[in-house]
Amino acid sequence: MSDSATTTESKSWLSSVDFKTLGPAIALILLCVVGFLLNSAFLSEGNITNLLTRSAFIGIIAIGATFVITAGGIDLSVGSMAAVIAGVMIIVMNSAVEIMGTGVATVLLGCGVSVILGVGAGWANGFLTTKGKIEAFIVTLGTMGIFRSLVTYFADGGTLSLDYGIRETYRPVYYEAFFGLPVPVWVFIFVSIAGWVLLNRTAFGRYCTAIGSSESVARYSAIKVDRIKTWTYVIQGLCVAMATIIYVPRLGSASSTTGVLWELEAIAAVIIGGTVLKGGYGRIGGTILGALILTTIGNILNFTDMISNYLNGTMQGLIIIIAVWLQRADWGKKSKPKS
Amino acid sequence: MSDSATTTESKSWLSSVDFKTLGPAIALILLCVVGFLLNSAFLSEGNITNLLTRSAFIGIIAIGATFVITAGGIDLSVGSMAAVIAGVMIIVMNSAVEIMGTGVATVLLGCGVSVILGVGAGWANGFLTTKGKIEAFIVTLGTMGIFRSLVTYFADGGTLSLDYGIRETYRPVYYEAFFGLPVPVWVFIFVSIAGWVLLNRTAFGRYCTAIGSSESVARYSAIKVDRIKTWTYVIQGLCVAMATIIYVPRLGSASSTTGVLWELEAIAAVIIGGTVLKGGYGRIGGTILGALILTTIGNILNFTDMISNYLNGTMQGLIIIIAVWLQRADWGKKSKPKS
Amino acid sequence: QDQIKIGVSYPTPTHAWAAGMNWHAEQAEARLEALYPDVDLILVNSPDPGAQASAIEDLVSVHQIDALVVLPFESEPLTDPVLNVKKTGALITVVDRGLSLPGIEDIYVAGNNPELGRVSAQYMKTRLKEGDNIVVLRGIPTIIDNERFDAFMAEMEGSGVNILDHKHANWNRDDGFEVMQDFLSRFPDIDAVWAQDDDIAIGVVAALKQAGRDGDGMFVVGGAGMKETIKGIMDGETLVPVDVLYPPAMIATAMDVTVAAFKSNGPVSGRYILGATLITPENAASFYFPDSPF
Amino acid sequence: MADGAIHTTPVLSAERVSKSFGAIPVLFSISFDLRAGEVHALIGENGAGKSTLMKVMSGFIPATSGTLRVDGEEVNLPPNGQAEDLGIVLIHQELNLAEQMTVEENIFLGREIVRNGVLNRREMTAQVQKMFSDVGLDISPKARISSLSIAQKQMVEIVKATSRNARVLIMDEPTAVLTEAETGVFFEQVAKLKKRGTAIMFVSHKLQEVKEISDRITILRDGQWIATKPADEFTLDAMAQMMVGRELSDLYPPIHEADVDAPRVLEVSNLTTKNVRGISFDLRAGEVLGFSGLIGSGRSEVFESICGLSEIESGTIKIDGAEVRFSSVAQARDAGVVYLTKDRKSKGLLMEQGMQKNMTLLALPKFVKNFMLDKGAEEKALARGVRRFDIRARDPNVKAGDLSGGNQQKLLLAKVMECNPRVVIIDEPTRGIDVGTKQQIYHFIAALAAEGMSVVVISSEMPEIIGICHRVFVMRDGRIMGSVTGDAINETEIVRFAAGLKEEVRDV
Ligand SMILES: Nc1ncnc2c1ncn2[C@@H]1O[C@H](COP(=O)(O)OP(=O)(O)OP(=O)(O)O)[C@@H](O)[C@H]1O
Ligand SMILES: Nc1ncnc2c1ncn2[C@@H]1O[C@H](COP(=O)(O)OP(=O)(O)OP(=O)(O)O)[C@@H](O)[C@H]1O
Ligand SMILES: [Mg+2]
Ligand SMILES: [Mg+2]
Repeated sequence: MSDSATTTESKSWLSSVDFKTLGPAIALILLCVVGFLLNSAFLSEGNITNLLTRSAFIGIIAIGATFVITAGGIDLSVGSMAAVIAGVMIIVMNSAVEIMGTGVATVLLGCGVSVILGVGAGWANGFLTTKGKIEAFIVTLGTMGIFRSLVTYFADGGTLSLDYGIRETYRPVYYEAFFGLPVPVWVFIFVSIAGWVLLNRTAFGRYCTAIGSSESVARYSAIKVDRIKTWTYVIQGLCVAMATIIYVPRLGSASSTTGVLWELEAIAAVIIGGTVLKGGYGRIGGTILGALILTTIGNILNFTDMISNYLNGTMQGLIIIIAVWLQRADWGKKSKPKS
Repeated sequence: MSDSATTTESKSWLSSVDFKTLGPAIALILLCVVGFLLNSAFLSEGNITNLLTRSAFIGIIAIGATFVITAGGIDLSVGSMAAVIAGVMIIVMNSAVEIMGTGVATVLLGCGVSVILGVGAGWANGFLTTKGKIEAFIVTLGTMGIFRSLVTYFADGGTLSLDYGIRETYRPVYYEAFFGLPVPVWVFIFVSIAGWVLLNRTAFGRYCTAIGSSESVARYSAIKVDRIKTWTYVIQGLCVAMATIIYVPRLGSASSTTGVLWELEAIAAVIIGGTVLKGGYGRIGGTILGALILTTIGNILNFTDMISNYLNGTMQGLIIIIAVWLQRADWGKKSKPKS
Repeated sequence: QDQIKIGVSYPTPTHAWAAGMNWHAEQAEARLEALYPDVDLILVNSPDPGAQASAIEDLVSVHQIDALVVLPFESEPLTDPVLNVKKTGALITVVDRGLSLPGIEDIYVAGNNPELGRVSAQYMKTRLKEGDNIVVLRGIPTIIDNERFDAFMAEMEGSGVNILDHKHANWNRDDGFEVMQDFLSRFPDIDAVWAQDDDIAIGVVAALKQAGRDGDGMFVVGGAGMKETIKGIMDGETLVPVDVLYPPAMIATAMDVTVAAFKSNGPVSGRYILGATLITPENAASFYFPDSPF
Repeated sequence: MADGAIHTTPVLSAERVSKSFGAIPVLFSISFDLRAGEVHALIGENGAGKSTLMKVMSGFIPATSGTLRVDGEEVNLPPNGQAEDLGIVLIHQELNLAEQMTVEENIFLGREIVRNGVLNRREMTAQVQKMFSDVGLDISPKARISSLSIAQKQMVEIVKATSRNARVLIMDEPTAVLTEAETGVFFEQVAKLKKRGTAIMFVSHKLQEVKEISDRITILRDGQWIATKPADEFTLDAMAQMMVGRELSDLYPPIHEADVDAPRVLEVSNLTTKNVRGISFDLRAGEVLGFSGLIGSGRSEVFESICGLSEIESGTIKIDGAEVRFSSVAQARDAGVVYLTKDRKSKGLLMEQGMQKNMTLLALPKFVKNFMLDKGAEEKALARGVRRFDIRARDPNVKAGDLSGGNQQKLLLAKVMECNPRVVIIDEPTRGIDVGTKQQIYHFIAALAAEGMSVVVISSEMPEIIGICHRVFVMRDGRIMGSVTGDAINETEIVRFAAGLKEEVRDV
């Protein structure tokens, strides 16, 4: 009997793969075909590398968002958080130059600051949500405004620029490649694997899912709901910190426009990937595909001048809707009872 | 026996008023006190009128959003929708000048176009959400991009501006006052009352609440869930159309920056007012207070130069969080079991 | 009335140019208020046109200003609100972007957007020959961007230089970087880049360096007059050899003139159009303000 | 009673109806008919397909094959409860009320009384008030559903259904969460409806009451039709036997004498919370302690507060003589005290998740090896739970919400038992469970006690309290009225305490 159970298991695993994973994957493949047809340079090594590197930012943040959303929360503050972390990192590193020079130590200090700020900001979001009993939407809308205005304040409305000495030391973190892949892509891969394991293979991930499914059931099942929820925001903060660490060496600057709308992009990546916005079901693999899809759309639009620039937003909107629709449609499944 | 039930009831009604209605009201009163202390002109008739008139836009849109959110949906596209409706209205009115002149007929034509577009756009959002089975977040994120880029396209990247002849005819809709209150405030009052009646005194309102509470329960009660949900988006579209009708005569133009972030403001107003983001509980009265709170925050910040302009966002964020916290805190209630 | 109240309204700085403008405005406020104890300048910034209209209403209803210095977010939407201020009898100074009805402002101080495009194109033509290829990165879709772009295209007309494509990079470094990366993947042969703005140019330069395509006489023309860019020009940088001025200090000029309208005996009304000077290694030193944030 | 009805055409009938979920068949060619003015009971083991048949017959799910007839006419019932327009009303096994809405709003949901386009709330409230006073219910029409106890919700659900003037009323285990008193009230309603000519189809696992009120009984087993006969032709034993397909021995296990000298595992004195006052009792190793009382008497609250689920105002709790105060369920669990909720839908199981995730959720730390979840061990745990509690799911990947009601209850039991507690508190252990499994559960509880574990059984079913407990405490209005021990445990004694006719003077 347990035998037959296993076969059914693997079958239904396959079929669940069909609809939930293949959806975004198909969308991505279609996009790539379109890109290639528009311009064969789309599949050039250089472009693929650019694409992956760009996806790394949004992807890493979206992996954090997957936890928050799976546990039934939402974080609108990530873009602003990235901006303020980048700003403070730059200020700290610039002022450390005099004492510590422009070596690796200063860069590490900057990274340390980033992680501390990310964790702290995430914790603040989590604390206000759980202990303050304020809706996550409101808390993070508030902190979004706060972080954004803080970075504007630090930058005096303009741009904070990294000292040119440190920039030289820090540069490789964005521009170097190992085994053919740029460092940000490696970080993305690492965070993805860590995120996948955490969500699918640890008690913590199970708890996130349970809380997103039903907070009261989770509470009756000995889960420390507030603590786990706070942790999801901390993880989100940590992911933002990582994304920022690889973002800063790219242009060496932060301003009040850094990270604008990243929150919507990250949430969109998560949901395109099949995670349910109301919580209880999260997919890291889907999130990664979602981030790739979003970046690819932007990339393709830069590869053609067939459409008016002004209509980029229209194309983007249409493709996002279609990508999700591809995934929701019950491919080949007979119409099932509505639930 | 039934008597005692009634008294308990009325008591609990009172206590529910305490925490849900008084919260935002207290926040608003506190804000007004602060405003008055900063500058006594805050309570001048001119300023109060300005405040109310300004709240009208966001307030009217937020009333629509109350329906969408109560029924468990979300609409991120309202700001862009307002922009594109304003744009098309202007184009239509401008081109009607030649045939119809600059009289009231042209303005009415514009208003008609606005309503048709609002209803149409809302219906599209609703249709994609219900029949396309795509999450409302994704649908409206998509249409947000689409509407925004369409208005940019129509304006050719610049600004669409209303013919000056029509402007003269149309002007009173924003600037005239009846019985001491400007027209937009009257419209706001009218929409508020209509919204309140619709949500609290009609079967439709109950269906929205039921759907937001539990779609399956609603379905089992033979409620046409998809139809009602679509209607909430249509109402949202209609509200956006109304807000646009009073917005256009104010600035006489539309561009790609019109209505940016209105969606977040509208949702924030709704939630500050006590409506639950996950659906199932909506309060029009609260939404109105929420809109007033948001406008008052901006107004107060214009009143003082004590704080760096760059920190406006910080103040705004803090006040929003505190306003909601004031409302959530169990005033005087004994600590109850965590839920 | 003892105090002369002057409201100064401009968009919230969200990029370096605006921050420079904000800095100049604050400098001017401190300087003028110290100079004239009976003058009170009230600086307000707003994140969007609607908010700016509201802020202007508040300046009138709360502060009862005697004069308004306004850098409109956009011309159209602010025309009516400023007209309402005008009706209260206040003096109106408009900066940078003109209103859409003539005759509202008493004083007009502005940079010159079409000139910026034209000057950039003229420089391009001196460096490029027929058959050469350039790409264009534009700003945020607005009138300013259109004016600059249209003038640039008009000037390039008939030069034989191919404009491969133009995309919006939103006056933003990140967007400049990404759009340029994609242009580089897409077009194997690019001879020059018009980035229109110094922020975009920074992203473009980073992308060029990453792709190793910053040699062979490749050059980038930005605009505005960022101090780092000017410093580079003074140091003989070849990748960004020139810049086109669009000075953020114009707000200070406007404030000075407005105060002068109350304090000076001579007439000050009129139009002050600042040039879009081409900054080259020869004249760069005179545009370099190391203390400004921009 | 049924005589007059027998020769008329059935109001609603199913002919050779089959139903499969995906590839999994659940009903095999079932025929069932329902006549005006009769009560037709449907009984069968958990997972036999009773709820499924009811949903098919009321249009909520389409049959895979077979025909439905209304008044002899073949029909295609419209989906989503629209069959109500044809006079067919279903009360679901799982409560279907909108939690944040009020009682009145729920009762009239979908068929509000409207005057000039505006709700006539006064009229609706008055009607609800009248319905409630007719059945002697003390619930305010304006109370929010979320503030009601499960039993109150069930009564609201029943009132909602009966108020719809149905020709056919289909009720899936309406009495599962009701006490005997409330069941009595409910049966009066049924009798009234019957007189009006309403056809009633109903499911219950309480065979005694099935025999009492039904005219005909149909038995299902494993999705197959077994028998349909008039109620008086069945004996209780025959019903049980036909359902389970085997001879049932004694329902209740022999009670081993409790060891009066066994150590006290749990001692509670003077516990006071929001709704209960001055609760004192103790629990010995190897003892099965019953908690009886009317609904809302505060039994659940006593134990929820002990387990850290609700606030304690005062009082002391000792485990093995050491004072404790659990602030979270995790602490209670780690100390070996677990609580099995009576509200399996909103507090017990994750309805959207599979059996596996539900099974190990409470005991999850046990399954962590090197910071990772040990999937193998989890699978074994599920297999163990399925075996031990006889959880019958034809599709092992089914969502908990798609399990049959009884099997959900068994899964919940398995989940709680997975953490090997020393003290287990079971709130309504056999709610919605068939006789066969009930017997297994009673024996299981007895075996646990025999092994030295302590069990608290909170139950509204008098026979099971009497059948398996060593000692019984009776609560009323948030207080313990008294206790009965051993042979003194009998129905009259408990009822006298519960009704407040007797109160023991206890030294506290
Ligand atoms: N939506 C569904 N998807 C898959 N399987 C289902 C679904 N609904 C019910 N089942 C399965 O159908 C079978 C019959 O379930 P049903 O609920 O009809 O049993 P029941 O007789 O009502 O049992 P109980 O007495 O426990 O309530 C069970 O094995 C159940 O898991
Ligand atoms: N969520 C709630 N909000 C308000 N009152 C509640 C809530 N839950 C329970 N109560 C009240 O607390 C008291 C104790 O309820 P409790 O559920 O503990 O009783 P019980 O004896 O276990 O009843 P049941 O037979 O329903 O299990 C009752 O008066 C009940 O109405
Ligand atoms: Mg001043
Ligand atoms: Mg059932």
